Amino acid sequence: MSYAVELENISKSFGEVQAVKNVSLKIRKNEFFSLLGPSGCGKTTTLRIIAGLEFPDTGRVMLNDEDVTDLPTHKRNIGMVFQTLALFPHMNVYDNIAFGLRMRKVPEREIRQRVKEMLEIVRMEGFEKRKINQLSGGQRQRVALARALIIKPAVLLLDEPLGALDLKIRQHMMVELKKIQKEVGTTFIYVTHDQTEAMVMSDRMAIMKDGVIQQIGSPHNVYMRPVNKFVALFIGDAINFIEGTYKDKGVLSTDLGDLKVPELSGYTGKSVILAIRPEKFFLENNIPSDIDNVIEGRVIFSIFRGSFVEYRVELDNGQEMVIFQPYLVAGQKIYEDGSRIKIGWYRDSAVILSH
Amino acid sequence: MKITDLILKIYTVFFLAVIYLPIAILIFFSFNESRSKIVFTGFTLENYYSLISNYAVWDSFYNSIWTAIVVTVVSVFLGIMISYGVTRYEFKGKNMLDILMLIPIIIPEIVEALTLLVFLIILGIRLSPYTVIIGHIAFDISFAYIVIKARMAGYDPQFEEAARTLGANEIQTFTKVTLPILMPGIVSAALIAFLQSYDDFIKTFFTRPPGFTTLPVYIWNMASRRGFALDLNALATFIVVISIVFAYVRLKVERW
Amino acid sequence: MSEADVGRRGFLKIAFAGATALAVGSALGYFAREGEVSTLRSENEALKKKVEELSSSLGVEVPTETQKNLNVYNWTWYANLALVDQWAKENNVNLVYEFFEDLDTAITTVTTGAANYDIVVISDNEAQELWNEGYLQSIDLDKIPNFEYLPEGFKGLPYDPNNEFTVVYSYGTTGLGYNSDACPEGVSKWEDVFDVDNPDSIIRRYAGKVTMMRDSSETMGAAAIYLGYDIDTTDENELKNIADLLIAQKPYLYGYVQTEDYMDELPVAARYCISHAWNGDVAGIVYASDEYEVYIEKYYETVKYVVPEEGAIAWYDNFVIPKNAKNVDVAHEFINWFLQPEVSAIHTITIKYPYPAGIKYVPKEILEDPMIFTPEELWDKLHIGRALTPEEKAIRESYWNMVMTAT
Amino acid sequence: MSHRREPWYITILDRIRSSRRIKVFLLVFLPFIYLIIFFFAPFIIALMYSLGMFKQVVYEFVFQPQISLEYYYRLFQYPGVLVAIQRSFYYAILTTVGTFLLSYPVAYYLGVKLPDKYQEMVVLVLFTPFWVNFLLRIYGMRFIFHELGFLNMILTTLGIVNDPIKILGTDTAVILVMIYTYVILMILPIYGVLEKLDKELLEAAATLGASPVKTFLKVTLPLSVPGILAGSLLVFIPAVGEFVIPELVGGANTVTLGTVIYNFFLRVKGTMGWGLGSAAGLIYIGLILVLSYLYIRLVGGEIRLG
Repeated sequence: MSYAVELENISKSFGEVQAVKNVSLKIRKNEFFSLLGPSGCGKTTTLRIIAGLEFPDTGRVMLNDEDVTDLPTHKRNIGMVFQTLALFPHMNVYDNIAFGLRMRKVPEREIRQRVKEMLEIVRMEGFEKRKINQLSGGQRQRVALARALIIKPAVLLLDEPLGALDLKIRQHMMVELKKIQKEVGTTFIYVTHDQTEAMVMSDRMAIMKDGVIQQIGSPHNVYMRPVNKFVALFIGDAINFIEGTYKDKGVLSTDLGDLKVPELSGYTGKSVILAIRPEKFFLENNIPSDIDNVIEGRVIFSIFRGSFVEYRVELDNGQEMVIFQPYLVAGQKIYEDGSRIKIGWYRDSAVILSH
Repeated sequence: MKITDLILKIYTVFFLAVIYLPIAILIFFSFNESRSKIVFTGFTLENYYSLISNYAVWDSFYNSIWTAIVVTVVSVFLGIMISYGVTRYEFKGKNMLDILMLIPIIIPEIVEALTLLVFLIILGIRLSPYTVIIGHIAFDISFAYIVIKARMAGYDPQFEEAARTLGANEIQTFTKVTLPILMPGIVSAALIAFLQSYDDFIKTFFTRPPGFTTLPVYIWNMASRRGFALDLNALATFIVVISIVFAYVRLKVERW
Repeated sequence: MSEADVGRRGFLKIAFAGATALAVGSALGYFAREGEVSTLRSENEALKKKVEELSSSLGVEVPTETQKNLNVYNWTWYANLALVDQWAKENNVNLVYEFFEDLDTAITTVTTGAANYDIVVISDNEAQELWNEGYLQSIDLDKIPNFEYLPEGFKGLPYDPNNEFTVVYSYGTTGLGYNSDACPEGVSKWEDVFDVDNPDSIIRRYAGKVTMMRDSSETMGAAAIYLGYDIDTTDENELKNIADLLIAQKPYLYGYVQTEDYMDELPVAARYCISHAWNGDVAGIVYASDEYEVYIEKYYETVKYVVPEEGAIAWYDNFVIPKNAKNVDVAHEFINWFLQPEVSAIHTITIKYPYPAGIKYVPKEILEDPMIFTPEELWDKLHIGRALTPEEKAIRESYWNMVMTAT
Repeated sequence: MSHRREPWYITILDRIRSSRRIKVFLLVFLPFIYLIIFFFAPFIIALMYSLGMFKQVVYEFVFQPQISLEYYYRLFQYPGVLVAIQRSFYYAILTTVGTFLLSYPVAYYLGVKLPDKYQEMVVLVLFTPFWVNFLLRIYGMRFIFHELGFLNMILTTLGIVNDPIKILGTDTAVILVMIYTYVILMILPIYGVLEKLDKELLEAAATLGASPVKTFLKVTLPLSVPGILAGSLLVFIPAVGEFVIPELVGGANTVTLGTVIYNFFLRVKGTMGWGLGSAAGLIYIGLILVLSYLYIRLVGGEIRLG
């Protein structure tokens, strides 16, 4: 199978700082791929290496099976949407979008046609003559997207383009981006520190930390099966950890007693962490009969969040757990502060992480 | 508070009046019938006619303009290069360079002019209009550098990266994106450089060849000859008018 | 044109419309010989008109031969530029005529070689020094047939006995000019401007209203004469006294000013009224000379010139051709033209410095004005500078620096 | 995608592009060489000259491998040189203080009090005279200060003085003309700072109970210090080197360092002038550099021009 982008053992340092460490990555064609991580994790550098705006110290960059490691940006067929959008302030919407085509010496007649089509795709018809500073944030976003897409890039790189937008517009734009990506079918590589954006839009994503890729997978996969504590914490709203020692046959010995956990080989006798997402718990009366683990705790406080109720529960060993309970019907019972409740979960809802 | 505001206002108006006084007097006497610049005897436009037919004035005016244009183009060009390099790249000695670039501004012109003259003479370089231009550029690069660098500091390098991802090569990126965006700073720098050169007397005076007069040198020569001609006052009026146009253009450009 | 017409009017009154120049000049000069001179200002206009008519009928034809270049470096207000420009136009010479305001600047400019001039007008001993140091080239008198018009007294002067490198330009004295309205008692001796210890002296009573020259040899020379030394003394004690005297005088001066400054100021005498000055400059003021018109009657009678009783410096200015001159032939042509008696005479009449080649055409009033033509009897107390060696100059320079920097 | 065919210069550019070092060299050091040749080299030559390393022989300057401090030694034998240096600084300090005192109220009024809609026009009005050739302006000033000029005419007409007062040729004339010439360089940066000053700060001070005078002293003035410092530098440095103004409106007793240097170079007939001039010039540069260094240490290196 051929890939849109392949990175092989890419490393890049800026002076003392090693921004990217031996990164290898294969991004499929027509995929919406996200690079996710906290600021300074090397995701933007990786993106810029794909764009040719930075050159790797070691390693190889392949675009559509072609080695472009030493090729300058303008000769790689890529599009990019920048964090600041970088719309040219001295040009109007039309000229901004037409820029890439003009650089490619496309006849003006064809440019007019393609800009028109592009404006339809991003739903910005009639804005051709507007100055950039006369546009709203969302409109600029669309123009930037149109400008990058019109050159039919092999891959579109997006560097936190939604960062500057209000929450509402951002949520709207996320869906919009996803739609446009499906419509044009271009490979998108999307850099963000916001896990929601990555979760909403990505087909697959890579989580980076300190220049190293921690995990690559679909949002579902990464959410459900984080490979380490960092990924587990970074993805999702919250997560609970319970420390213990792995005994044989899927049993974890903790100071809460033995807990049933997924059966794994090679962990016997090792000290590990059990990670459980807050929504995986059942409380009191709702605990099914075939549940694997049940423990007790005391409700510290509860927060009504609309679609669910968030509880903070103190376990007997003093550890605090976060539990989300779906709020399904009006009048559903909300456990009072200070009341003791039972908490249960299935062994497969939890993930074993090594230290 | 009101009374202090009023005093301030009156003072400011007075200040402006004083600032304008010497020029007003030049203009006033440009209409003087007699050759005196101290006693006004009657109104005439004679001085304007004689200004128009004064070949030497226009010749030196022309020299001032063309040298200033050459100086402006070269020093702004070099200024752009240096400020671009300094804002874009990290390199050893950058801070040192930044300070060295200030030196031409802080060195007194007379010292600069005379050392340049000694230098040219020692190298056996014959004085020519080009030696004048060389001297002006050495001074103006620094001004261009400072003004353009200030503009570049507020300029987002992502514009250039965006252009490159869209397929523009280095030259296209520079001409189609960098330059147009930096234009207000460049225009400002160019105006400053132009005026520095156009108004320069000391350096021109020392590095010019015989027979090459710019306007300030002409004014100096004329004034040191007997009978300071009142065409020069007429010329002052002319320059005031041009200056107002210039100042206006500059203001418009700054608000760009 | 009717030469006789003008002649019969019986006066010499050369009014200049800049365009007339040579042809007219020589014609008018011709009549000066026999014409008796009167100075009726009202007739000026009529004559001027006549001259303009003549010139327009002649027309100015610009020769088609290739353009020649000439760079002249001369004192300000020392030649009739209208006439010089006309010469350049008629001979298709691209003339660059630059001024200097003091001799020291001129010499520095000439010796650096950064700017090259084809003709420089420079004083006697300075010319000799430049020649000795190798900055001048010799002048070919064969190319200057008009040299013969110079009176014998102006050929082979002591500083250049064979006229190898100089041709006399003009001559005169350096004395004191003053305005008798502003300074009724007048000045007559160097003592008046140097005796700063005496509170009743002119300089003390007119403190801040006296100027000296910027020229080192003139100002140091004046002080030397006052102190009774040789004007070119290189004796360190004497020089020290000279410097001390000048420094003591400095607080009472308006300043060291240029020719143009005192020429503007003396008639008005608002800023100052007594100036160390050259005779011809003061004459220029007195006659309110103008390059375009001829005035033979005095205009500012109150401006006076005296050669101080103690004596004064006399000087000869000369054409010289620097070694790095490029247009040597044209330079010779220019000198030759200037020595044409009529041309020299017109210069004398308009500028009010004596240009010896034209003496015979100069009207009596001018010729007999002691301000312009230095009278014979004065020569006894006049001193002419001698050429100094570089070492001697260095000694004097050091004391002059002391004066210039003193405050 | 395939490689597009590019013209040769692009290929060269690509090679340049891949090396930061080449880029820096081309962009920064190549143009900087111009300054090295035509600005810094002359100073080296002047330095060599002042150390007696050149000898003049008929239009030629012959290098002689020697170093002597004779010119420096001689320079300080002239007591006048030190006085001239002092006087230059005296003029420059008075000019700086004068421009500051005279222009601060104007800058304050324009920057703080004047409604925004007038700003553009007033700035235009304020700056226009300074676009007129400075020599002409100085001649204009000369006409004003002349004994028969405008100022004395007014003074005598009003009966304030009986005889015209003497201004030209004195320190007063030099300082006044210098203030007139340089005042704009002081207004510019102060106005720049005051105009950008957040007016809410002043209101905040008022709500905190500060009187207008207190507000000015405790808020406005301290905040305009960067502008004042920049303006002072812009005025002070050229003022120390001023040569034309003392020459045109000064007299025998207004000799400044600029005049001394000029005299050494051009008004001295002899052999030492240039050496002395170079030495004086270098001492001068040394003083200025030390002062600028102190200034940069003080302000942090930013010189703002308007």
